Amino acid sequence: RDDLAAYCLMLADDALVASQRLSEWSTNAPELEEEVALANIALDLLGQARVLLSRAGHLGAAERFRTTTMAPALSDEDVLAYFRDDRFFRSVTLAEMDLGDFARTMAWIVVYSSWRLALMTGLRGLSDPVLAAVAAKAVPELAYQREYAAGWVVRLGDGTEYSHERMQAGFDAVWPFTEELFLAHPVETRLVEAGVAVDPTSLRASLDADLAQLLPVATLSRPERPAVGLVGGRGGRDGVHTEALGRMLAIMQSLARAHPDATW
Amino acid sequence: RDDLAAYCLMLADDALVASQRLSEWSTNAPELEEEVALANIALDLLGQARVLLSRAGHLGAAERFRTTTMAPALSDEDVLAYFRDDRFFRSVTLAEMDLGDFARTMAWIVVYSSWRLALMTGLRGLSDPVLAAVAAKAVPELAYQREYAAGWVVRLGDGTEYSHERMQAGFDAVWPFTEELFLAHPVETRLVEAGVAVDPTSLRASLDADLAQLLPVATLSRPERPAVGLVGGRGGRDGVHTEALGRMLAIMQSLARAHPDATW
Amino acid sequence: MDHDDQLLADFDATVAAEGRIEPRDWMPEGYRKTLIRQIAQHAHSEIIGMQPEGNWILRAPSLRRKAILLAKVQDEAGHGLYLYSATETLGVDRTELTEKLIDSRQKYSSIFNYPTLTFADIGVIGWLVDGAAICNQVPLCRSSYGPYARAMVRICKEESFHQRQGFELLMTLMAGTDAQREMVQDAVNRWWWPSLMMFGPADGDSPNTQQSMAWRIKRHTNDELRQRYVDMSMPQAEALGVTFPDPELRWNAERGSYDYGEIDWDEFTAVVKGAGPCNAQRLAHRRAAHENGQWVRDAASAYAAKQATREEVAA
Amino acid sequence: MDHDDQLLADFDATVAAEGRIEPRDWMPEGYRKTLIRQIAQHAHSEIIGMQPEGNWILRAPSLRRKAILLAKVQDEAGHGLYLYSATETLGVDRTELTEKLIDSRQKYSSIFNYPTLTFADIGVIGWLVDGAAICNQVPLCRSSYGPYARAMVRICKEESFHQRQGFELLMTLMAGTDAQREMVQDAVNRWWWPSLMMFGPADGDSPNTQQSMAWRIKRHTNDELRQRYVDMSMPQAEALGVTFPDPELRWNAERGSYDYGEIDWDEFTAVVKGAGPCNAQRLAHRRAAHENGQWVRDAASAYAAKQATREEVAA
Repeated sequence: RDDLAAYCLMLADDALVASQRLSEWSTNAPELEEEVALANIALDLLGQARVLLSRAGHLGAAERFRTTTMAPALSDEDVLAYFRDDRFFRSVTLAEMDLGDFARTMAWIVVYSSWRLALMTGLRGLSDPVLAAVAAKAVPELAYQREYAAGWVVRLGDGTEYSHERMQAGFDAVWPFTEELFLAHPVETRLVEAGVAVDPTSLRASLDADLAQLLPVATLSRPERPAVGLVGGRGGRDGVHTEALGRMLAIMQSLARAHPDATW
Repeated sequence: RDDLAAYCLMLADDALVASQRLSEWSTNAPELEEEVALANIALDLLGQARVLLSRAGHLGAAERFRTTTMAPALSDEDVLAYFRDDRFFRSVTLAEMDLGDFARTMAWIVVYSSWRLALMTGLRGLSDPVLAAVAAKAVPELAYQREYAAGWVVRLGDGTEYSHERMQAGFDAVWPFTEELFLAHPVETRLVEAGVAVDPTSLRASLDADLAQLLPVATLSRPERPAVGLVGGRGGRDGVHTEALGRMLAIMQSLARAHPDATW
Repeated sequence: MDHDDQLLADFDATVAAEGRIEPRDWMPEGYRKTLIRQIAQHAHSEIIGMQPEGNWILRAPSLRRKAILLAKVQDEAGHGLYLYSATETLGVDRTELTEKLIDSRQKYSSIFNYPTLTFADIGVIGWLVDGAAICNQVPLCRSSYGPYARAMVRICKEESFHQRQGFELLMTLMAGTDAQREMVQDAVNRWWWPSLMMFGPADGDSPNTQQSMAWRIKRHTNDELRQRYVDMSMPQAEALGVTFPDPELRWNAERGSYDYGEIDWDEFTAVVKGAGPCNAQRLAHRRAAHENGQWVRDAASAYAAKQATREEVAA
Repeated sequence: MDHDDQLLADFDATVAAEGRIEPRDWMPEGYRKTLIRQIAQHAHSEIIGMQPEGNWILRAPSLRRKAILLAKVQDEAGHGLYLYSATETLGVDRTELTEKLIDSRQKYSSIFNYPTLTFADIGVIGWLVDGAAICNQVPLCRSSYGPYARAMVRICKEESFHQRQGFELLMTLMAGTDAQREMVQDAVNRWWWPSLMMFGPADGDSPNTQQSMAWRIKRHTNDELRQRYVDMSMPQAEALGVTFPDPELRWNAERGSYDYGEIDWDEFTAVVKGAGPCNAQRLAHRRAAHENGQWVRDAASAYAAKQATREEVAA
């Protein structure tokens, strides 16, 4: 039960943090169509996060973060989203990286959605009915995200000389965060044995295949950058994040925390 | 007593908010000498803010912001800096404006320090001994700030064509926020009559004179931009700020508010 | 009667009979220009209007409210898209209009030159600002220009939804903590007068109204719409438990309407002329987004051109 | 004995007698290069080291701590300045070294490739990281190269001050709430091993040590300094009430020193080679600051050139 709650948090936080990052594009996108598309992706991920956080809450994950000064009516999803410090977020560090420019964002969406699509596709067939249902809904959403961003990767990679450089730089910047996607946390390892979770080490082939198809069409090369290292063997899944997450949460949680006794 | 507390908060918040903005330059300045200089200015202003916040606290300004969940040992200056929402900050909106690039920052420092120098110079001779002491210490600090930034205004204004444009754009961006500097809040008006405060309407001549001397040397022209409007007649001194202040405080106050029961 | 006169007579007859003018139809140049100006201003308002709300997306205090706000701001981008498309049927494209916007050659609704200072502002924008927009826009669903009328039908439906969401947020806050209730009243105090200004100058100072009404581009005078808005809002304020910051606001049994105080037309004029609290900020933000996106749009064009060449070669 | 041999003999004699080599003195090319590399690496470490601490300036939880942190980061910029000046006496300028840094052709201390995750990290950096730096640097105040030795005297004085401030912050947190105490232990757990790595590879894997010691650029081996650091830190940890994450750490009465566990040299190597948690981030940040400042430096040069011309004309 604790393992399953932790696994729900991992999947939820991956989506919540990525959604928050994408929301930063609001009113800043290069075209109105991109405003709409990026908000769509942020909304889909937020939707995934909410169901998964509630599930984690049902499994007891929110209790340790509730305090006596908090409104009792505060939902589990909000307790978990707003009253956990970054050290308790279990998302991969890819999710929290600074998106930088539009090219980097597109590289990031391609990598993120390709990976999560493979994960959700696997989850759809496993034994937990709630996770399977979340996954069934998420699969077409993620397939859309991947297609959308891949379209821009091709246009920017094979557009102007300048956009080509930025698109390559975008993949170069994202690349160091991919290694962590394929590391199995002990929680995952136990749940894989129980037939409830997808083995992250099995997901690499699918991202490799997607990029092997996409990058040549976009006239880009596969990045060669060293992976971001862990801190004493611990990474995002253990709550050891990059500095970016703490700064992001400072903003995200500010208002909710200013009024712990309130619901909205 | 309430008026004097409010006046201390005005002068404190002007410095605190400006100091926080300047701190954003840390690790981002164009040269190491600028790292040192900008940190210096931020530190001077932070020092001014701390004395003034403590004074406001002695006059009772912190009490309404203390709550039962807060550590009783929390100092007045920290209660006032960290547990007030932006609607209770009494700083001018100039102080909170996004600094943007280095040129805009230099224009901003020139305007801010020229104005505050005139204010502090006036305050030095008035009857309140604490304010006079703060002012006596602040005057040489502000004079240094103004000189430092003026040096860059000249170098950038009369440097390359590109830097000239950016320097002019910097003044253009700062200009709309200057009008508010010379508005007298009712608190100020009452304290001016009591011989404790400086009349803000009297400070315009000094800024005008400084700019009339500086801008031609820097080959720049005096900006002509409409003043930022008030909201129903209310501005920063009434706690009606720009959107920038709320975002700034979300970051600044995040950690202190996460641990109201702690002191540091 | 020569050919042009005949066209004009046909146009006038169609309009008078509440018929629709379509892009392929002849229309007077003044009608076209007025429409372009009005639709462009409306489109710009949707786009600039994303900013005050966007200011709170990253800080929305619950995930449900974050989703609602994100979707609302997204809808506004969508509205901008429909409306710019409607102007395209009149022969001007989005790029041209965007440039006019960021060069201050075209306007947007002045209401968006006020800042959103608390999350209650999000509710009040939904309730009052969208409410006022709906009063203005519902009659436009019967605009004589077909593409505009059709865009407005869709937009009004979504705006009503947004308005209900805003009101629901405020109801929640009013049922919440003291701090939340204070936030709501404070937001109402700041937005009430600007929302009244959304209907434009008083009828006596609105010289273009008569022509626009004759063309069925506009269907009611500014003051008529403003009165309707006041009458609609008062019972809602009572239901919420908030007051409007106007001591002269009271029921006039004789008129069957609410009387209200004098609008600060100096403030209105200042904001329209660019001296509002956020004019410079809003335009600078929009300009930066546009300029920062230039290389992306350039790349898309370059790619499209390459693809066209490749297809030609392949053919 | 020819002239060059004579110069070398004089140099060796000066160094052996604990004399100082000054910029005007002859020195072997290897000595110069080793010094440049070492001082540059030290300067880069000061500059990159501003980032992990800078991460908390805007969020420092009290104004007093904000002032202390701001001043500390400022001091580090100052240290960078002295050290780059010392390299200038050896014939290389700051611009060149900055470019080598951002192109990864020169290194900086690997410790700064770890993230600061809580405010307790600020205290632990002061206590452990500055503590280790001081162990490394105090002997350098007697470096054979004069400008470097003099810079180190000043730097060490300030570093000791920073270390005391860090320790004082941790004492305060340990006397605070449970959450604060947990924060401290968590930060110690993350920084302890990386701080041991600050002394570089084990003596057996440090081939340049002997030459550097002969030149009096270095005065103790890595392992000697590391042991001194462990011995110094243990009683401090006890005073604070924290533990180090090393089950093998225990007093060895025979040696009169603490034994400690094996360092994860794979992690060390990975971080040195660019695969630490923050290598890419730190360099990208420094590169962005440098590139964003290019137009400012260009303007300053252009202005200086104009002024020089004007003075010439006036003369």
